[in-house]
Amino acid sequence: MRREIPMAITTLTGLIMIIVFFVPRWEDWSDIFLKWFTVIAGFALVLGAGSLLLVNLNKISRKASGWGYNVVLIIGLLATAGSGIIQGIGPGTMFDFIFVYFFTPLSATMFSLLAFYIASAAFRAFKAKSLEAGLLLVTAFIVMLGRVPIGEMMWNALPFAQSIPLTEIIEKWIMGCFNTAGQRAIMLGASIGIISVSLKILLGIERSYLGGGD
Amino acid sequence: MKIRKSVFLFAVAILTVLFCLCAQKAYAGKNWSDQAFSEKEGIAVVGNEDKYEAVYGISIPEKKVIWKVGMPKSHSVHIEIDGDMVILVALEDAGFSKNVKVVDLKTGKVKWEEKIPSAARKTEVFKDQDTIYFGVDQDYRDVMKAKVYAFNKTSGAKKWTPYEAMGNIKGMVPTQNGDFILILEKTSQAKGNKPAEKSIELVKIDKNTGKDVWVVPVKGTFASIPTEHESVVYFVTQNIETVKGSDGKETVNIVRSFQAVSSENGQILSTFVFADKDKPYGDPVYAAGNPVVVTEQGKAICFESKPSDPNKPVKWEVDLGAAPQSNILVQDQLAYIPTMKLDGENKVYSVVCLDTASGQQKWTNKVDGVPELPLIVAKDTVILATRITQGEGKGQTFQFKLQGINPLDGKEKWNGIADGKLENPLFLKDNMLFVMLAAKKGSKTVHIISMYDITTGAAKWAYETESVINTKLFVDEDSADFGTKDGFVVSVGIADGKELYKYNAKSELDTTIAASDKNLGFATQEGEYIIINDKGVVEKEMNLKPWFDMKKISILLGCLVLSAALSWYIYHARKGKEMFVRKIAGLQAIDEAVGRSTEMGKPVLYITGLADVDDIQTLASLSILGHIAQKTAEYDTPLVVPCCRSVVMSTAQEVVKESYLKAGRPDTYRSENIHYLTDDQFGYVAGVDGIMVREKPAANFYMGKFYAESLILAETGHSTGAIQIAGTAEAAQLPFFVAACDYTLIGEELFAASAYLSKDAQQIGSLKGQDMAKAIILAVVAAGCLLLTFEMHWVKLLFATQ
Amino acid sequence: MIPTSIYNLSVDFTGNQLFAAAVEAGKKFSTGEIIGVWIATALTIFIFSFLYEDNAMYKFAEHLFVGVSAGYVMATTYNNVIKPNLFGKIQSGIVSLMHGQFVWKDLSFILAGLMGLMLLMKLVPNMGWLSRWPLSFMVGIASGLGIVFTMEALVLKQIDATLVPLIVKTAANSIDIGDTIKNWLIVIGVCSGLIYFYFSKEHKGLVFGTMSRIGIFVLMMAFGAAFGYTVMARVSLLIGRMLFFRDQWWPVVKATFHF
Amino acid sequence: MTVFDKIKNLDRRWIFLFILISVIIPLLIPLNLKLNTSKPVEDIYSYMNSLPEGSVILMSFDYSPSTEIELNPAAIAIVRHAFQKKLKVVALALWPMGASMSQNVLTPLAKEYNKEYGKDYVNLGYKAGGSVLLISMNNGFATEFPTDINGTAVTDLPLMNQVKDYKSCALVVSLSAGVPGMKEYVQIVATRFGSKVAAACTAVSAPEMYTFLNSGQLLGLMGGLKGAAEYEKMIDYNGDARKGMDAQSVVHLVIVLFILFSNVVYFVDEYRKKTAE
Repeated sequence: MRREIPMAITTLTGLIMIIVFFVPRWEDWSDIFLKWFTVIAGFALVLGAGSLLLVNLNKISRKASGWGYNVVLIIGLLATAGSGIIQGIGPGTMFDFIFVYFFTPLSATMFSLLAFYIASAAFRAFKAKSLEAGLLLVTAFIVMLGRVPIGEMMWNALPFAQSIPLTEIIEKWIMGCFNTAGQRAIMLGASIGIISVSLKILLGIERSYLGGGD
Repeated sequence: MKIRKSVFLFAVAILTVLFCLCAQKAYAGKNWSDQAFSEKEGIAVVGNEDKYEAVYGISIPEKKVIWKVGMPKSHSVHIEIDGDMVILVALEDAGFSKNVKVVDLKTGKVKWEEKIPSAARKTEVFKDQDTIYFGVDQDYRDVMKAKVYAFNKTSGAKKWTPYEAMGNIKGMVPTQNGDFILILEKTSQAKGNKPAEKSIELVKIDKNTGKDVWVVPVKGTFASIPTEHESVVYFVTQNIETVKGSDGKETVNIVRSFQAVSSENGQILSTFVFADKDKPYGDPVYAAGNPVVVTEQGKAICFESKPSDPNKPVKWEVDLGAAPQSNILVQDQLAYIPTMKLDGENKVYSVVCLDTASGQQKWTNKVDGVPELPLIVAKDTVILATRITQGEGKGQTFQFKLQGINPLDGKEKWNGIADGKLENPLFLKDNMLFVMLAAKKGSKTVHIISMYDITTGAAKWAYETESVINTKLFVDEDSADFGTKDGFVVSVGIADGKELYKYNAKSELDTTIAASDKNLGFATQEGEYIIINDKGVVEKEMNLKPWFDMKKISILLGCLVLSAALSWYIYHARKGKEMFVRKIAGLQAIDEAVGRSTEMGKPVLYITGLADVDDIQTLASLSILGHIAQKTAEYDTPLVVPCCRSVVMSTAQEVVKESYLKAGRPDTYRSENIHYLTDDQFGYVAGVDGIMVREKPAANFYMGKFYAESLILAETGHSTGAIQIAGTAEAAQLPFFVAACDYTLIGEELFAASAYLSKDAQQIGSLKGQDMAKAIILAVVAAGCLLLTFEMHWVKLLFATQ
Repeated sequence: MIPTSIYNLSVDFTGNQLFAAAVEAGKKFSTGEIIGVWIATALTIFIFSFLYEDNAMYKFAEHLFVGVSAGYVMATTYNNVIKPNLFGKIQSGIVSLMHGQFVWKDLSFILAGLMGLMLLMKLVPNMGWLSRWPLSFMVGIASGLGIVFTMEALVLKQIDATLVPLIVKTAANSIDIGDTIKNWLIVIGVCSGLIYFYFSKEHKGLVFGTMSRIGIFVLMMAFGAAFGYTVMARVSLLIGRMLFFRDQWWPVVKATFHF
Repeated sequence: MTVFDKIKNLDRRWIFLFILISVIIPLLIPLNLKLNTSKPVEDIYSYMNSLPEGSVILMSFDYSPSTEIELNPAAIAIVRHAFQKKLKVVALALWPMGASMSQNVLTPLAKEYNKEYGKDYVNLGYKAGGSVLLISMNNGFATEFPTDINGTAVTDLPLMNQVKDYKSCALVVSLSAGVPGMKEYVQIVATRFGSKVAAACTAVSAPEMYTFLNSGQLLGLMGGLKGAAEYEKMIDYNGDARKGMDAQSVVHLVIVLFILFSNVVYFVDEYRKKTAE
């Protein structure tokens, strides 16, 4: 029974979500269920915080190498969560200070690392080893160059450049045609995958999320 | 077996056809259109516009829905009651036509309906006693074409072949003999630096034949809406002229002119070009048959209606010496204009009265405060509402002043002052003037309705509420009713301003209030039509939301077709039918990757993506995690799963524990290896990067939903020398995984992976079902494209979901 | 379309130029701002140092980031979800109950709270099985929405977009060769891409062999194009980070050392 | 290990260093690389140029700080051009954060061009509603925006007595990073109400707007930093977009050179392997 009840809950909830989607009189319930979802996920954060504290306190108590960093992590966690829950999250609070001067620069810098990684990935991966890799290389090459003035200058130096503008090649043919077709094929395939997995979950065929231990 | 397959294919085909047929009828489109109300019959007609196109006829005395008419997909439905008929026009159809239905007010029976081809632009509707005329724009790529249709009101018969002309319809102006003038705007193509040029054409159309009587072209574009007055059409045009100066610099001037065209013969009676910078304020008004125009610069100009010299049409011109503040009011040959004049830094406001026969200033009366609304005349009194502002910024306070002015000498008869700022236009009924103000009271804003007696100017009462009033005031014999933003309907006694009742409608009203026999009817935003009685007690609540949303029929049928295809193969696989599955490169590498980790004595890192369990990609990933955990358990290799979501962590722990149990190694399961980091995208990436560079896993798996962080993970992973296998259905992130990982599961392959790995017959069956689904899509695309090629555009509507 | 998360996954960088504009307007820095900007500068450099190699500075920044961001998520979840959606709803439900009105939509959140508590039962030995109930509920929502939303937002929309006339006519009623070729390429591209995803057929033969091969070509070109197209946005991020030094850090340096 | 092997296994930190240098240098020293202007951007510029003094442009700030780097330069360029041409600017925002974005752009520029608030420009601030708001704004801006961003009644602002609805605006510019944004403006303000609409958007979303350009519903388009840089060039101003564009150019070039380099190394290596066999 410890497995049947959860499966029944899944199937029932899934069916309700589908039905309320089509029935305007009940459409509020879709929204309410999604709010319940966020509430439950909110409770789950207790599990997350527990896990984070456990792993780090463990390292600290074992005096594992670099345990000082784990102390930093715990201080960061407690200071941010504590100030935000007790004092609130409005402007001028300590939470706001942490957000602006700690969280934001850290996020933005982490994000900007992508500029470096995209270069190194391109250097390594874009080798014309096969026809497929060649196509990948050539399209990326054209788009990358064509999007900056320097690329246009180079293109305009070519003899046939006047008859075919570079932007048209990129926007209309590469982006509007091949990229669109490729993305669409992926999305259509993926959506069939999503529907298939969803259906299998509703039918109880896919139940790995339940784990074991009947 | 063979027969069954064909039966199945047949069923799919039937469903597909059904899908097409139903979808073609699919309705799309949230708000109620305002209700049209027939006082005679007590029937309210309301239409639910955006979501479920239906128009309801509701009898308030009978307290029930008496009829319902479906309307096709549109942005809004225009509803008009005309005698015992209701004219419904579905405006701005996203498709290629406008739909008109004329129904019987009492029975809802559709008398006739018509489809008018039109581009997604405004429709002009114009009616006379027995005919309805529709003016529509029809778009043919770069060419704008206008067409006018005429239908017999009762039978729907076309009166004449539609009138056709080039240009966009800007209006239809009725003339005295019942014919009308069509106003067209034409646009020339833009060329290089030269912007597109616009010109105007007036066309008089004979109502009986549908032929043009005359056509008059005019230069420029409209600066005012044309109006007809005593057989002359008046309007203001503006025209941009580029003048090249002596220094070669181009300057742009706007030339505005006042035009008069005879509606009888199309003759241009007069053209008056305004002086530089003079810009007409508001529309012309008519005093004793002559149009009067005031300019923003403070000139009042009166024109002859039929001047002897078309170039000198001015009857008189006076300089008010002040700028107009609102439209002119004309009453008994006198024109009243609120004005503003700068006296140094100060603004001086006054009301000016002109004698329209001579242009002579009769009187000027200075007023304190800023005139807020156009003047009104009632009971031989000109009423002026002004706003008096004190202080600046946040400490600003407002007062509202109402003045009754003697129209003959400009003397103030009476005045009334109240705190607050005007919120809604004034509402005049008999001797009562209703004023709605918002005033600050401490930290709160209160909304006040007050009633003034305009014969004495005395404020009779004031009703105060904290709720925002958001409907028009409905005034009947003994009460004034209104709806509030927090969902109440309030009724206030007209004699004393006492609250009669407050009804909780639980939702904002979406229409005005209609009344019949002391019962009030209104629609709420929750989709209910409510009728309450004069005690504020509900007589009837009608839920007008349908049970099935017709616009989603294509989604329902689509789901049914795909689910049927999937279930069919799952069912057959369960029965033991062998099915072939091709190799998927990324999945075959899993063994190799786990094996290498074991050899090197390094852990395996598994990332389930950034989404929570409400994303199917995460669930697919958790399923794959189960299989990999079984391998790591067998090989006794540590498996590290840092999670971005608490629920996912908790689930992953269960999944991995189960796999270790299945592999017979529950003792080696370490729950602390499957731990939570943070929900934040980049915080998570920083943490995972740290794990990668310090623990140096020999195999990294990225399966699930990823955003921009995909490349940071994959690049860091690569720099540590790990074998990397990724899988995601995020089309935007696939390029980075393909570039930086050794193997990538693309899109659908991610969802197929768990089926492939489980080797469970039903799961494999679902893969075959997915292929069937793809085959259906391919067939639909092929057929659809062919139909479109032969210009059968309706095929697009089958897939419209909104 | 599936609501993934209550958190916005894109980062809002509180405006560099906002700061610059304030400085422009002759604003004086408070001690808090000066300290703050110095901290931000240090953390920025710490993270960048990872590009060279893993080091103590990065380790410090990384652990701090994980801690702060987890704390951030907890505080915002408490303030934006638990407070209004759980406590707020239940409270308003109880208030109307006291007025004799049974508002089921508000009171139902008690059930959500109960499910949240059941999830925590995982921490209690022998009660762990209870945590599967709310989990099943969540997965049920996901799979229900997974079917209908995917159908609506992806399948039908994408099919609709792929339906194009195979012969495009110009206004003058002659054939528009460019657009016609483009439409053919899109239709063939989508179809061959879909055939590439066939699982139950070996990628051999005329249809499946050739088409899936074309399919993979189209996918590769799509990947290449998307990659090249994204480079610009990513470089902008780095430029944005560099402008931080110009627009925020440099004014603060001046303010700190009074020059 | 030979030199060739070293190059073959080039330490990626060298790439990082090159990228860093190629971003920083153009930011510090403008290279003023030649920039060709494109038609969609020229169209906005020449239309703005053709407007008589005192015309009003309505600018909608539909973006948040995360796309600030791409869209602020475009906003600045347009406002600059408008102020130079003595055009008046009315700003609003369909995104909550857009209101502060517009303040950042307008306040310093108004100071620079000596423009008076309320007379030369007005900031109406943010209002929720997206496309619904755009439709109801056609009935008059004042009903939807009774007060401006500072809470002053719009009736007290002289400019707003002149600007009543879309018709009184010569041009509507949407600075758009997503939904709601330019698409809504095109569909509602341009198509339904027939006003002139131009847009500036992030580079990523530019391609899908080309259909609207072709159909003429959109007057002109500035895509990403590049579009803004072109506009800066036309008004002869060297702003963040042009500097950023220099940096973009150099970085793209560096990446492309690295790719070429790695391919040369790859083919030489293949050749060596073959000859060695």
